[in-house]
This record gives sequence, structure tokens and C-alpha cells, in this order.
Amino acid sequence: MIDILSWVCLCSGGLLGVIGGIGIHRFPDFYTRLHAAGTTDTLCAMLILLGLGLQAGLSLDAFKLILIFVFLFFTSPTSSHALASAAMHGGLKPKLDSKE
Amino acid sequence: MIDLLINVTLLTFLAITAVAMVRMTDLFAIIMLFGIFSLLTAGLFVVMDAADVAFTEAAVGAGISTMLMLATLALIKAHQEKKPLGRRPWLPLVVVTVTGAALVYGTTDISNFGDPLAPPHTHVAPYYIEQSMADTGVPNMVTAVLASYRGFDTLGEVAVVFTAGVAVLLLLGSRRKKNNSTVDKEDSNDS
Amino acid sequence: MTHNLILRVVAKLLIPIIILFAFYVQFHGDFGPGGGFQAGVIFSAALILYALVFGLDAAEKIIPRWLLHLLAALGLVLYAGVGVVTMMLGGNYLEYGVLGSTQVSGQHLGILLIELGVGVTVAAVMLIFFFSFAGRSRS
Amino acid sequence: MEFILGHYNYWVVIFLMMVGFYTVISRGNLVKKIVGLNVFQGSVFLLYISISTIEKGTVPILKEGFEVYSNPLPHVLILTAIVVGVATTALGLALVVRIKEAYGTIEEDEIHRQDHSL
Amino acid sequence: MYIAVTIAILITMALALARALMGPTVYDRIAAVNMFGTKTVLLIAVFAFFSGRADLLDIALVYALINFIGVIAVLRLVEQGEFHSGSEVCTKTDKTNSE
Repeated sequence: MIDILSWVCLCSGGLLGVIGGIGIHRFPDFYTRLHAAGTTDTLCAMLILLGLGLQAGLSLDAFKLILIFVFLFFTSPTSSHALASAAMHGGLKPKLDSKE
Repeated sequence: MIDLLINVTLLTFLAITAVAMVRMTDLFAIIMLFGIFSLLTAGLFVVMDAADVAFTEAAVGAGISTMLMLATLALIKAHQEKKPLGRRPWLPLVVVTVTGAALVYGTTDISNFGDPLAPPHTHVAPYYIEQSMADTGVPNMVTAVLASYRGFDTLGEVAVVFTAGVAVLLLLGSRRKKNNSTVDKEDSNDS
Repeated sequence: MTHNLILRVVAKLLIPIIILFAFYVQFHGDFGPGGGFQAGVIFSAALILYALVFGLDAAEKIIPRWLLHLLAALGLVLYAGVGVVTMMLGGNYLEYGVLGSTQVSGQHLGILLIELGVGVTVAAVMLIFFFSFAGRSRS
Repeated sequence: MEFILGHYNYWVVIFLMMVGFYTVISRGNLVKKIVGLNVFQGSVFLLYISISTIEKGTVPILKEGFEVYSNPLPHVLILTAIVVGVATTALGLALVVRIKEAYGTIEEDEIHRQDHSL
Repeated sequence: MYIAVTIAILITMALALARALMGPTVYDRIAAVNMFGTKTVLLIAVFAFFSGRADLLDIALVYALINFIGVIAVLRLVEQGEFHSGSEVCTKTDKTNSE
């Protein structure tokens, strides 16, 4: 049961990662790309780590996974935010018009 | 199987990154790519079972090295490479191709990747693997070899790092008096 | 980056964890991956993060330059001193066996001490690099 | 096929080495030269670690249930080489900064020209 | 099963690498490098479980940390470098704290 749950987590995490990758490749301007990268990255990482954690059970490994989880949970949105604000202050305009 | 897959893919990424690094002229982009290069190298070290080396490369290569290059870029305020010098562009290419071909010819005699009977694995390594626990009581063989069997070597390496630190202090440590002043000779440290 | 309140808060949150992790890597290096080189770099990375977020002057208040210069030399002296002590105790240079009652315990103490020396030197030198490069731009 | 897979590592290493070498000898920008040197250095690290790997081996940290460990000796050499490498890189970059302050440029040709025009 | 996740991560890495190579602006490259780093962390974590050596998780942890610091450093350079193109370029020092 736990195995199935863990596989579901891992696979959906991987899928989200690929979707984010396609997003960062195909979207038209920086801010949409950052959105694709930032949002999917966080959830993808968390699902994969959760899947691995379910495999690990209660042990030191699970603790380390939680630590990585906490790290990514704090750093990933922070760097996305810093990046977006730096780009905004750097004068990069979002592409508002829908014509390519 | 899975490690071979990761290995081959990461090596291909590495080659692509390196070529892109040569072709670009934007120094900032080159340094970003160098960060990726270090990350990829460290990933490869993990796949090739070198945990300690990957640890070091992750911390040093991707972290400190990239950051120092960025700091240099901030100091020299030149973000663009001037166009490559035009004289005889084919000569380096010929030299590189000939050297590379000679080296590739040399690899035909190397035993396959991961061959357990290759010469490097037959001399002193088995001794380290079998005896390090009994000799030093340390399960991490890399630490055992680094600190105990080859401790004198490591002392030399630490001395090199220290010397480099002193040299950088001599070159950059003193505050500049004015902008673009010529060489100021005052040594500001005592270490 | 005065507008980056989030960055400041997160940095304050993370830096203690990073330093704790550096100590874990330093003293757990015998059993897992890690050791003096890596721990020194991670420790300096924590202070570099502090300098990046709060400014170089604030970082220099925490760890002044003369202390860095002293520490860089001190680590090397600690390493070489272990060798001298083993010679005084009747062994060869850097032969840790004589440090403890048994061969293994002596080796353990010796490895711990020299890893500490390596860690201190590497951390100090990396910080010297960063401070020199970053401090150069202020006139 | 086995030959190709068994030597792919070495070939990529040689390719990287040559890319680094080419950057060093053909480009005039000093920062780019240092990046090229670092690429070269990285390829040497990869070469050593490739040699140390053993098929179905594992990380050289003793643990129950593992028999085959990869060769720890190249790991030690490369571990220290990486730290020394960053130290030398820092020294090179410091020299670049001083050259920029003295000459006002980091392009090799212009430095030569300034030297000869004196 | 691990292999499916590994392939997914590798594909993502390839896409991020392509963006880092093409990236029209600096920020695109930084975002791509950041994503690349996160994916490397995940790859190492998955590989650690696949090979049964949980020691490797330490390395993933260091990666997550170094990646963050690297991105902050790059942003520092980009932001200050573009704001103060005049005399007072203090790239690494904080504006509020500089003398």
C-alpha cells in the first residue's frame, strides 16, 4: 500500500518536473517562464521527496529528506521571489500583449 | 543500467555546455554556464561512486569558484568579450585536433569503464579497502587515506591553500587609495 | 536590496542550520562523506550568505580580518603541530598511533585533530578570498 | 557496442580537455582563459574518477551488505586537487583584477600593444 | 520504477539546459540555472535511494544550499551592477550598510 502511494508520488513528481521543463522552454517571456519553473519546481521536488520518504520509513534517512525538504521549501520560493523582483527593478517589462 | 544511463546523459550535457561556453562572448553567461558545468561534474561524481569528491565539488566548484568569478566580473566591469583575435584562427584548432586524435588513439589501450581487473585496482587499493578499518578504525576509506596513510601529502595541500590565501591578500588585500591608482605596494597583513 | 525583506528573514532562518550542518560534516567525516575540506567550505558559505544579504561590513563585524588571518595560520600550525607532538611522543612524523593508548584510539584522535586543522584553514582562506574580492570594490 | 560504452567516458573527457585547451590558446580574454583552464581541470578530475570506478561497486564507505567498493585512492587525490584548484583559480583571478587596474583592459592583444608602445 | 523518475528528471534537466543556453535575458539564464540545480538535488536523492547508500543524501543537502547562495550572489551582481553604473558600485556590499 505504502509502496503504491510512494510510486504515485514519485511518478506525479516526475511528470510535474517535465511539465515545468516544457513550460520553461515554451513560454513567451521571462515572468511566465519563472512561473512555470517556480511553481512546478516546488511541488515536483516535494512530491519526489515525499515518495522517497515513504520508501525510507522512519529512520535517519527520512530525517535528512525532511531537512532537504525544508531547505527547498524555504529557498526555492525565496530565490524565485528575489529573481522576479530583481528583474522587475532591472527594468524587464512583462509581455502583456498577446501578439507574439 | 540506471547509472550508465545517467552517466552517458550527463556526459553529453557536459560536452554541450563546454562547447556553448567557448562559443559565447557574454562573460556573465559564460560564468552561469560554468556553474552548470560544476553541477554536472558533481552529479557525475555521485554516479561514479565518489561521494566525498562530489561533496567537495558541489561546495567548492559550484559555490566558491563561481562566486569568485562573479566578484571578479564586478571588479573589472567588462561583461563582454572583445571579438576573438583574427590572426591565424586555424592554428589552435589544428593543434587541438592533432592532440585530441593522439589522445583518443591512446584510449584504445585503456581497459573498459568499470572493469574490476584494470591495473589501478590491483596494486595498493585492495590494501586500503581491506585494512583501513583495522588500521585506523574509520569506516570512510577516503578519510582514512586522506588523513592517515597520506597525511603528509594533505599537509602539503593545506600549505598550498594557505599560501594561495596569503598571495591573494598581498594582491588584493590592501584598500585602494584612489580609483584606478597604480600599483600600491603596501602589504596589509601579518599572517 | 533594501526591499528584500523576505530574503533577510529566510537568510536569518537558514544560516544557523547551515553552520550546524557544517559542524556535522566536520565531525561526522569519519563515518559518512565529509571532512575538513568540505566543512570549511560550507562554513565559509554560511558567512558569505550573511555578507551577501546583510552587507560586507556587518560580516566583518562578526569575524574581523585579523581573526581570519590568525585562523588561517592557526589551522596549518595545528596540523603540523600534531606531527611534532607525535615525534615528541616517540613516533614518526604524523604517526597517530602514539597519541592514544591503543593504535585505533590514537588514530582516531589524530584524524580528528588534523581534520579540524584542515577545516579551520580552508574556512578562513575561503573567507579571505571572498572578503578580498568583495572588499576591493569599495573605495 | 561494449567498447563504445566502455570508452565513452574517456572520449568525452578528451573532448572537454581539448575544448578547455582551445579556449586557453585561442581566446584573448583573460577571464575566459581562466574558465578554459577550469574546464581543463574538470576534465582531469573526471578522468581520475572514471578510472577509479568499478562496475557494481559502491561508495568507499564501509557498510553492511556491500562487498565491492570503488578505488579510494584517486578520490583522495582529486578531493585535495579540487580545493587546491579553487585556490589557484582565486589567485589567477586576483592577478586579472590587478592587470585590469594597471592596464585598464583584460584583452591579451591590448596588453601586448601597451607593453610594446612604451 | 526509479528509472521512470530518473528519465523524467533528466528530460527536465535537458529542457532547463536548453533555456540556459538560449536564454535571451540574463534572468532567464539564472532561472534556468536555479531549476537545473533543484533537479540535480532530486537526481542525487533518487540515485541515493536507488543505490541503497543514504549517505549520498548529505550531498543533495549541500547542493540545495549552494544553489541558493549562488543564485543570491548572481542576483546581487546583476541588480547592483545595473542600478549603480556610476562611481558608487559596491556590488557585494549592502546599500544600507555601506559607508
